[in-house]
Amino acid sequence: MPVLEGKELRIIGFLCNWCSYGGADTAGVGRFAQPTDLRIVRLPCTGRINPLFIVRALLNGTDGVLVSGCHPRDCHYTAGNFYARRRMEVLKALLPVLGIDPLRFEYTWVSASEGNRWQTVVREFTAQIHGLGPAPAFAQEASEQAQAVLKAVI
Amino acid sequence: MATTLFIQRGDIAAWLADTAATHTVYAPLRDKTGVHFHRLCAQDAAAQTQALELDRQAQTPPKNVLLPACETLLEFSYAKQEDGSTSLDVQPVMPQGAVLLFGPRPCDARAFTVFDRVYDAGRGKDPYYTARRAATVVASVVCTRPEQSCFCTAVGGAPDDTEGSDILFTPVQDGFIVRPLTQAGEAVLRHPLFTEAAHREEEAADVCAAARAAVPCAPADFTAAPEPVAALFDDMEFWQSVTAKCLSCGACTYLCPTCYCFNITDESNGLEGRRLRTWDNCMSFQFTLEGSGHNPRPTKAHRYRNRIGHKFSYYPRIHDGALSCVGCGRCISSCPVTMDIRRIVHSAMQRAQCATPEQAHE
Amino acid sequence: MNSPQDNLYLPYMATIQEVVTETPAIKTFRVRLNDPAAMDNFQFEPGQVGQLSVFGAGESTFVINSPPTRKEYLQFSVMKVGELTGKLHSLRAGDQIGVRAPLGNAFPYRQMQGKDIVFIGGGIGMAPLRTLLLYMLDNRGDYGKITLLYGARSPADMAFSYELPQWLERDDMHTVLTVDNPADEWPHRVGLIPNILKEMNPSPQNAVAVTCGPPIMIKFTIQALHELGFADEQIITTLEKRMKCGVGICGRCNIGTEYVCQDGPVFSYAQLKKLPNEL
Amino acid sequence: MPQLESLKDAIAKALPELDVVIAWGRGLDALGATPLFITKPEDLDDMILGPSCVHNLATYLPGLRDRKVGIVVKGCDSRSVIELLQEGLADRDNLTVFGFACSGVVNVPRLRGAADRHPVQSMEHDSGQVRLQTDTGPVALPEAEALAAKCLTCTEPEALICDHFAGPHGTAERAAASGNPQGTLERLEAMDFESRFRFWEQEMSRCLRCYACRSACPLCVCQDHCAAQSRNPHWVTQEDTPREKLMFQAIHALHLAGRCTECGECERACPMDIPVLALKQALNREIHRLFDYRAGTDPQATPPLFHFKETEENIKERDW
Repeated sequence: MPVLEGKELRIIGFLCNWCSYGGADTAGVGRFAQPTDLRIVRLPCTGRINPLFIVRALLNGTDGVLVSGCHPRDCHYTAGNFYARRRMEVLKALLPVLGIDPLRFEYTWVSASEGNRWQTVVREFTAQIHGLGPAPAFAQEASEQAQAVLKAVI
Repeated sequence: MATTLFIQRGDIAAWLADTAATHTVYAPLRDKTGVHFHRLCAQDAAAQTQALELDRQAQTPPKNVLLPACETLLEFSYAKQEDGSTSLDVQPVMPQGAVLLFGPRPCDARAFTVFDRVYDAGRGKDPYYTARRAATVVASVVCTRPEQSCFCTAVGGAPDDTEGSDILFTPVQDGFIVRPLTQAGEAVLRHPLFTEAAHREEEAADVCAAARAAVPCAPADFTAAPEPVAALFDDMEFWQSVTAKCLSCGACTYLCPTCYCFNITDESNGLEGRRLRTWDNCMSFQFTLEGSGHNPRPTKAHRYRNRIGHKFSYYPRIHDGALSCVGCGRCISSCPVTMDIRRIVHSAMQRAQCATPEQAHE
Repeated sequence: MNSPQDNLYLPYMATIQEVVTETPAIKTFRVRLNDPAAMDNFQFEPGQVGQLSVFGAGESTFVINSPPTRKEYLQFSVMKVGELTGKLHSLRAGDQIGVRAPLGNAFPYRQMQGKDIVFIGGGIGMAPLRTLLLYMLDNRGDYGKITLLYGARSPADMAFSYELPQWLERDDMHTVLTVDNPADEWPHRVGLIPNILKEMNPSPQNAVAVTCGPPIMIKFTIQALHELGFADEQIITTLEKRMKCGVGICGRCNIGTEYVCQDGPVFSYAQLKKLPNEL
Repeated sequence: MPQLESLKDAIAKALPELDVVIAWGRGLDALGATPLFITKPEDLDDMILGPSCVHNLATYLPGLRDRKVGIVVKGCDSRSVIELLQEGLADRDNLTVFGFACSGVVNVPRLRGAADRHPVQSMEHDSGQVRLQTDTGPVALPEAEALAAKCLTCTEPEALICDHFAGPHGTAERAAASGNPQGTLERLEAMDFESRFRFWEQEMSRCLRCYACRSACPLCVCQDHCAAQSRNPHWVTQEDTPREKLMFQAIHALHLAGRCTECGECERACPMDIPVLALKQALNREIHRLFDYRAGTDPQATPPLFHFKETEENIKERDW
């Protein structure tokens, strides 16, 4: 079902289970209003996030990817977010040369209690992605998608 | 025998553009990295044919015209039914439309006969291949400028060989002398730009003779290779020494006009998916890796033994002597470490020779 | 082009009638082709194989281990080793699969007529033997003495356990079961198949041995058969190779000039010895 | 060529205790060399040394890890040897490294084109020029065009690690490092994101998926079990689309992050001349800025992504 123009974009959030997933839960429990574009994928730790998850998502047409985990020194597994920090910085260098706007990817740290920080992160990141609009599609697939829409309509 | 025709060199583009209206036309075009076969689209065929390159061998063969690098065999889709069961619909996706392949060299056209013996044989007719083969007219151009890695004359071919072609274009000073070889070929040549040229057949014959003389002489006649290569099967020391520098990457198989091995994989997205046939490569570890983890060809020496074995021994012994190599030399020119198949097969033949006399007097 | 007869890559659509859990790692699937006409005149010979399709995962080759004489369903036994076998093991009765069959050659059951037959199966290797054994039992008069030696690692690893009691009781067949490590009150033999075979000492006179199982078992079983006086032509086995097309085109399963999917998977040991040493 | 003679002597002396010495030999003609595996003294006659010696011979080392191996290296190749040692993929005791003063290697496809693919009888590289002698006459190109891109910005012409060095040090006639090299990475960075994306879409549509870029890479040691060919996890499908082929290039670049020494073999091995090195160069430049680290320069160093610091000097995390 192609995303309708301007209504909602596809943003994926890879969240570490111990802190950021808790933070997002706190924001939800606290009824902090947030845009609904972000779809959350829970992982044990940011150290488990393979930068290829993010490249695969962006190449498959995701418009934005957010990674969020425990603040440095708070990692449940002590060092997961330290490794992740280096990997995510290196990934930030790969996206632009591939032709993907680096603003479509962000990583940050949100602890389980920071419900309002999570609300700010989601609001600002979603606005940032809406500023960029939908991600560029591969030409061949774009025509296939167009045909799929046509097939669905006829 | 159909009459010999002639066409001006400058009119080729117009003829291809007109044919593009009824056929999908492929032709060798020069781009920034070399000469490759491209599809001419009807509207800007005129612009594309500016880059037409008929005097140089294309770096990639026209193999994907008959065996696409990736082809959908079947489309399938699951659907949930009210009663909770799942229905499954499977539809084959057959190739459509007529094709004109213009400008391959006789070696590339001859490669199609290598496919025919396997894909269109008694054992099992491949419907996708046979549909494409029947719909494709092959208009080859006599090869007047061989590369230094060419050796078609050492594997039973020639720069003016007609096997696998529907039409043969012979380049002469002002254009091409055109010999239709099949009905399909004749049909495509019914175009005002072609004029009668029976009187110029002599001229064409001279060009072909000169072309044959220009082919670099190979170290041996490889049509005698099947027995010696088979005899060398257990000589692992030989295969290890000739593949010491090989990277086992398989680029040679992707650029080889006669390599026809393929893989079948299902790729799905949710409830829908496709069964794909893609080019495969016997130099990769995964080619014969079994579910149990056993691999009968674990090292590059084992795999290269099969690559040489297949082309110069197994295939000829199955198909009464026909080698499955056409001597185009692309595996030599495209190899990152310049493995030279001529030298390797020749040294295999010599090594088997000097091995047999010993066995003889044992 | 959309019928399996004229498109050799298009499977027959089939429905799983019944799934039998033979052992923790082996399940048996009884399937019927959806098209009744195709099911009724589906012809095959014992030993021929089929490619089962689980669309989305792919295809893999399994022997049709029900005999041609029993037409109610086609039976395939699958050991779980990889992606496709894993998906197959998750299917239930009523699910749809694809069947591309029959492929490959069959056991030389005509030449075996009038001879004594010695079956030696190891683990899932019993599947290819089962189709030939049941075919022979359904044409019992055509064959001489039938001996079955079936071994597995442990009793829990024995497939077709529901048929073993009948095979043991039949008076026109001599069955021996053995395991490497027995569970308590295991009444049958204990020991490796080749050793038990030598004890049974079957006579090679006018006899044919058919053996399937893991490569290590085959190697020592063939040695044992040679010690017992069986000639290479009297030993039949089946080969397992990675396969894709199943019709001798895709170039993957060759041993020298022989394509295991077409010229096999059934080979006599004499034929195997002539092939290049690349098993 | 005095260097070649002294190199041959050094190898001849060391050969008896070694299983093999890997060097270069003459390929199809004077322009194309080919790796040469020397096991007996007479093989030395086929050995050559010069601008045609483009191959990074270190790519053979992981496969020969437990054999006594000698290897001839250019400066850039020696960084691959060091990186392999850093990661334990080569064993220093089994290794004998021969170095020489390298004055740059040629861009073979470009020179093939310049010589109109005619066989090349001889090739010389001196005084800022590369001259070829073909059977249809001479061809000459300035260094900036004839040499491989990496040689124009080369900072290590001599092996950083070696047991025997042929000839005096510092004698290599260094290519004039031209101002701002117009490599693929520079051209890409002059484009906006959309046109970069279309650039890779176009290049990847030409890719044959032969994986020669992976096979030629000395650090790609898990070729037989590559993530790109796994069905579980299913990173890449078999579809022949630019998306899947670009995904592999991302897998390759990220698996080389902090390890790639920019030897350029991935780009050189590509039969379709696709400039895949640019992705790795972009990562290396950022890794140098972030962690002040260059791969394959110090055998004792740990690659940056193999460890971390609690406070990273050059990483500025975003505050919301």
